[in-house]
Amino acid sequence: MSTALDKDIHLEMYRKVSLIKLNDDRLQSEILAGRLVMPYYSTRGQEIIPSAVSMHLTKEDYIVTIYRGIHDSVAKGVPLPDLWAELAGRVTGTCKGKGGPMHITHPESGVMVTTGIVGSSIPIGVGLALASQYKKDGRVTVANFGDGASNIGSFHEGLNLASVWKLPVVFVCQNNRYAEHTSYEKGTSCGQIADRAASYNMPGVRVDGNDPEAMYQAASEAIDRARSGGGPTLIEAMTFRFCGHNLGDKSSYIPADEMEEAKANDPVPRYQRWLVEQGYASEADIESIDRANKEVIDSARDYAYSSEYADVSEIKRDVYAYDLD
Amino acid sequence: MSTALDKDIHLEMYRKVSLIKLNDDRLQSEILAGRLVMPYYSTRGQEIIPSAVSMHLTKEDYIVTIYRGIHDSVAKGVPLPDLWAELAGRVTGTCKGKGGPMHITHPESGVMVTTGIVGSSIPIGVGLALASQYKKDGRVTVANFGDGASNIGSFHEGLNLASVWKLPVVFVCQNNRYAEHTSYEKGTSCGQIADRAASYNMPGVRVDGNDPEAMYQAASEAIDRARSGGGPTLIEAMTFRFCGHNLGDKSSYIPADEMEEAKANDPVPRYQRWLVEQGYASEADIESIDRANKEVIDSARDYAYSSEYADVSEIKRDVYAYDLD
Amino acid sequence: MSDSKAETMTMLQAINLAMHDAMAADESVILLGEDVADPECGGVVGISKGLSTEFGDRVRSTPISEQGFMGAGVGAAIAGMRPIVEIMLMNFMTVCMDQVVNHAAKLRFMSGGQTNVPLTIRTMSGAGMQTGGQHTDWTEVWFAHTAGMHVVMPSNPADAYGMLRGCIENDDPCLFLELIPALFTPGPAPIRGTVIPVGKARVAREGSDVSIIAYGRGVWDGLAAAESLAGQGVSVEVVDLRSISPLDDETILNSVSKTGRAVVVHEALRSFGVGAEVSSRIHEHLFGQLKAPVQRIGSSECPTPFAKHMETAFLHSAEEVETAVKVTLG
Amino acid sequence: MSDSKAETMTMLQAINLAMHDAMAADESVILLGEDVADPECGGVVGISKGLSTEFGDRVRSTPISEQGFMGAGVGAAIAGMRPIVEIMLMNFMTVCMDQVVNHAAKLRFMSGGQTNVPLTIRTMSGAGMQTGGQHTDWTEVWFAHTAGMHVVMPSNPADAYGMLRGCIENDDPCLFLELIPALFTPGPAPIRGTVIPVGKARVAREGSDVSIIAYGRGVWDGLAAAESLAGQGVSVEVVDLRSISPLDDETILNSVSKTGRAVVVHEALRSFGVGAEVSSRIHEHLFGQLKAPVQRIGSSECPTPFAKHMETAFLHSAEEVETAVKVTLG
Ligand SMILES: Cc1ncc(C[n+]2csc(CCOP(=O)(O)OP(=O)(O)O)c2C)c(N)n1
Ligand SMILES: Cc1ncc(C[n+]2csc(CCOP(=O)(O)OP(=O)(O)O)c2C)c(N)n1
Ligand SMILES: [Mg+2]
Ligand SMILES: [Mg+2]
Repeated sequence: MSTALDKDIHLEMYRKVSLIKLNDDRLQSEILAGRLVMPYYSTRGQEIIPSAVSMHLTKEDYIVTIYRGIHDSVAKGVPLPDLWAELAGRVTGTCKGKGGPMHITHPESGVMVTTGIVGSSIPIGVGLALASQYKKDGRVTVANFGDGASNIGSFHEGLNLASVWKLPVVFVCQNNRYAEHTSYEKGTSCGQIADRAASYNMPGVRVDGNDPEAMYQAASEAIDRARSGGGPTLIEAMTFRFCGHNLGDKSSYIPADEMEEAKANDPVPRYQRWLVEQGYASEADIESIDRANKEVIDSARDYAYSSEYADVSEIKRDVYAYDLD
Repeated sequence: MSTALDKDIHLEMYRKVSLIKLNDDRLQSEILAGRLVMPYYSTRGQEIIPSAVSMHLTKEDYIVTIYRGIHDSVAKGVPLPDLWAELAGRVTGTCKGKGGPMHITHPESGVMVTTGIVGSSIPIGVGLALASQYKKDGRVTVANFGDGASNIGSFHEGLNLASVWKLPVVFVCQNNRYAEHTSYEKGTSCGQIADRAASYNMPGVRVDGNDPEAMYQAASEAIDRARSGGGPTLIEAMTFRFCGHNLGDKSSYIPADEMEEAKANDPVPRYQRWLVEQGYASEADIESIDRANKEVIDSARDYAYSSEYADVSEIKRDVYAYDLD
Repeated sequence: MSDSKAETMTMLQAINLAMHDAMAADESVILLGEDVADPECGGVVGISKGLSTEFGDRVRSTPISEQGFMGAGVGAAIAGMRPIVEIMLMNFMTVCMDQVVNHAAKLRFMSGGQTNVPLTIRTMSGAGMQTGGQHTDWTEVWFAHTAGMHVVMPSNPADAYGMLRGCIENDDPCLFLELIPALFTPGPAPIRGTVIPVGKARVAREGSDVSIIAYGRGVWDGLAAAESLAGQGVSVEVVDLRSISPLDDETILNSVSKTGRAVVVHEALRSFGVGAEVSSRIHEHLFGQLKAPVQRIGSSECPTPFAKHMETAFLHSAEEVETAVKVTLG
Repeated sequence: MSDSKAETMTMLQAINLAMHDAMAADESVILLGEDVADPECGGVVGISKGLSTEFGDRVRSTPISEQGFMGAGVGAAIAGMRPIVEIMLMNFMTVCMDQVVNHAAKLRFMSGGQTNVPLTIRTMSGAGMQTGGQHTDWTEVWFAHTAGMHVVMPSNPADAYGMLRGCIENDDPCLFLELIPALFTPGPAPIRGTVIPVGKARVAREGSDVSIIAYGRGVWDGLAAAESLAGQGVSVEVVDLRSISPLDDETILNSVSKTGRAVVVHEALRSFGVGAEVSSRIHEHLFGQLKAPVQRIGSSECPTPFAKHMETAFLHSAEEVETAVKVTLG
């Protein structure tokens, strides 16, 4: 990694990375133990991206994310007890148990929509930014999506619209090289997704999304640009997912050497080593951050499991402003 | 215009240009006279493009076009009597009067689909080319669409797919600078649509679509490439439409000077002058071509008007392979 | 801009006025759609003429990107705006169904009520102008079958004004349907400021022998049939549903429990249409009270043909409604 | 590849076998969809496993571009291929409705019969796996309401095989629906080579007191309710529609004219669903013969909730069907 940012910044960023990683570990183990039942799209390997991006966002700023988006929600500040309660289907969850893992929503933290439809986060992000442009509220919207999403129509329409209207939005394409079981090359005709920004007369940058400093810088530039009226940016953040498309997927479609190389470069231990090398943290410091995060996670889990389920009559509520009978 | 092609090529091309232009004139006058009732999207001003493109196509090659596509159909060889009969809603029409101007279809001439939905010609063109790739039938598909269509999702998905599968298809974007009443700049974020080809790792070329030689050359290269297995090309053919979006539209949204300049460069009289200057044709030759075309048009019209209407029971036919009762 | 003091106006003017008044009353109301701003002629039929001149960039002409700007409407709605999104013709809804059905309709529920989508979608359709198979469809049943959506359709200018204002004020996504020929037909002018809430039908004509339950063009043919039948001694009640989702069961059932006979009319294809739901509900609730099975009328089961004579045969007519009424009379 | 001599197989195996046999029989049959080829695991649930290995690039994994590859299916079909296009889940049909509704369904008519679209669209859906609000919808009524489309849904492996082959051989666009839990449920194996033409219902259980008219999961709950009711002295006939468009009126009406009572069951939302059409047709044809109004059962009027207890409440159940049967018995 290049020139170092301040220690404080790094420690704050690492705290997020650690929380996302440990939270993912715990979710996986709870699911495998049968205590949690849900479809799960692990974000293991993609921790750095939202940790760096969210460093530049206020609580008021908006994000939109996708089924593989719990890292984005955690980084943006969704309280873990509410998140866990949602995943456990409890009434204390962010969405009273109605949304589940693919639809985490928490406007208080700026997490406005989590969608399960590929590409659809993009036009919605455009709309949030449009509202900010009207209201002049100074907010920036970050719309997250995957590499596969860059081949769907919503990507094209959304980026064009954001550019024509010069909206305060940043498009973060988390390129983990696979869309379900299909490799980047099989589905995507261009060498890099960042190049597609040219089609919209928009700055486009490919960055190593697993490099905290590079990611931090790229996000900083794009978010500053958006906030200062300079319009949208497309960031292609290169990363990798270690745990398949969803839990249970053995990643058989990923060549062994690719997987090995990726694992050797697992961004979380690499970041830990770097922090130590850089003199920003001792191993004990890191352990202590991790331990604190684990406690937060444990208590979130316990809160969730001890929470009530919503009454089934809830299915008649929130369909419309009024209750159905 | 640059280096001249053979006289024969030019005369054949001019014959098409003249036929399209005179046919459009006649359609307009018939509609204004109340003898023909239909929504009409004039192609006046865009005659050169399909005249040049179709020079490189066999009858077996496929085209897909749009509501503003009668020029494409005429250039590809749809017999005028069948075309006119369709526009007049007669049973002798290409589609028995069921399709009308926005859905001209004539597989015998390779006109496979005319669509009224912006952008949708593109994926369908991709599919025709896919069939040719499977069958190894050597056919090339030309998918036509407008500048406005380059902002819709189908454009993006279709071009990406054609590139990934290296299909024998040419995308001809007829850029007449307006999408209904919206100017190119208001809807399209990039300087030129041809640049969007880079998003699909596909050759993209902007050409003066009103210049017969330039258009002929660009089409030649793209169609050769497609036919020889070199994959798709995006051609952005610059042109202008003189008669508004549809008949009755006064083009009030087009600045007067833009309209004036375009009219001063009307490609049809300009082509006529050039043919004379080039020594390829005398004014008498041109008149004689035009006269012959007018006769073809007149007799097509007469054929149409003297044809029968389909029995109304036709609405129960062609919904499915079997007739409804 | 239209003058509300005029005694009559077209539905086009009424809709223009409703958008105007809503925008004047609430600055969170915006309008997005192709060609909607004044430099682009205020829409293909001029329905938003004057609005961008008065309200500036709250009225925006969009690229041809229905997924893009419908999604933008959804996002802006979540963030507190009240967008009106115009989809030029109903057939073009097919390119942005995801944003409507998977997002606008569901976000309130999926977020457990934390977000809501006060979005009004306006679109028009209707056969009769020889525009062929891709410009005339009525797919309202798709949206009525989608939990979280409201669907309404006015048959006259006064209702159009009040119902559009009702949609814009509604806190959930509403689909507001415009019958193209109705846009150009004058009728009694609305009283400015009237808001008709979603969900309320209207008895358009009272009668005692048979109920015609209809919306949009069906109301026109229903009223014409009723008039003709009155001359033949048959008293027909015409219920203008106005709201398709939710259906106003009370008004429908009140009418049919009085008459014991019903004909449902809409321009959408007969099979699997809204009429099937209305018919089923009537049979379920008034079984034993009905004097005849409910008749359903819709367009023929084919794409809209281009040629005039086939297009006319494809569409329903007042005569067809009259015949159906007579069938219920035995 | 599955062995047809086995006595039982899952619907997944039956569908795999049907695609295999169709591809072996006719080289114009191709398969397009996300992840469908073997390097991509033969589909998310492995339903096309082995096909690309045997048939090469006639099986293609696509980018996530449903409009693109659905359109490609339409274009290829016009040019003489018989594409099977897999849309991973039915909710994703929302991003490619235009190609299906405005093109596949209409091109034969709009071209006056010069072109046709022998396209088979396969997609799956169904609640019960806690996948939440955007992965479980049933929108078959949208397509049934579209002239030019066929819509079918099997409830068991043998039907799935024959019906899928029937769709692939059909010269018009067919939507073939797969119930996710059914894919993994074993049942009697198909006889290879069987082709069940579109449009034919099947009496799944004979009975004389009440008819349950259902498809998909509704057949399962219908059969369970019938079994339970048999123990209570009620003889229930279960009609598995299999074909939703066209409906097999003859089989439906034969059954209900025998029993005089009917309950329609589907997993799609009750309101404005296919059940409304079936109910309306029964009332229209058998008015006076019915002993009770037709009952309709569907899912609750909301998006599918995530939490298990709410999801269960949302879905219909055999008990609910049983209760509805008892309602018809008074
Ligand atoms: C419109 C649509 N098509 C297909 C799917 C099924 N699907 C879910 S995730 C996914 C892969 C997405 O890949 P990518 O965009 O790279 O994101 P990643 O999962 O790798 O984070 C697909 C095809 C979907 N959800 N929506
Ligand atoms: C999906 C869709 N949206 C909107 C329309 C309405 N519409 C018809 S033509 C047109 C403009 C198209 O412009 P362009 O692509 O430049 O083609 P041109 O008409 O200029 O040839 C629009 C918006 C449509 N037909 N389809
Ligand atoms: Mg990916
Ligand atoms: Mg144009």
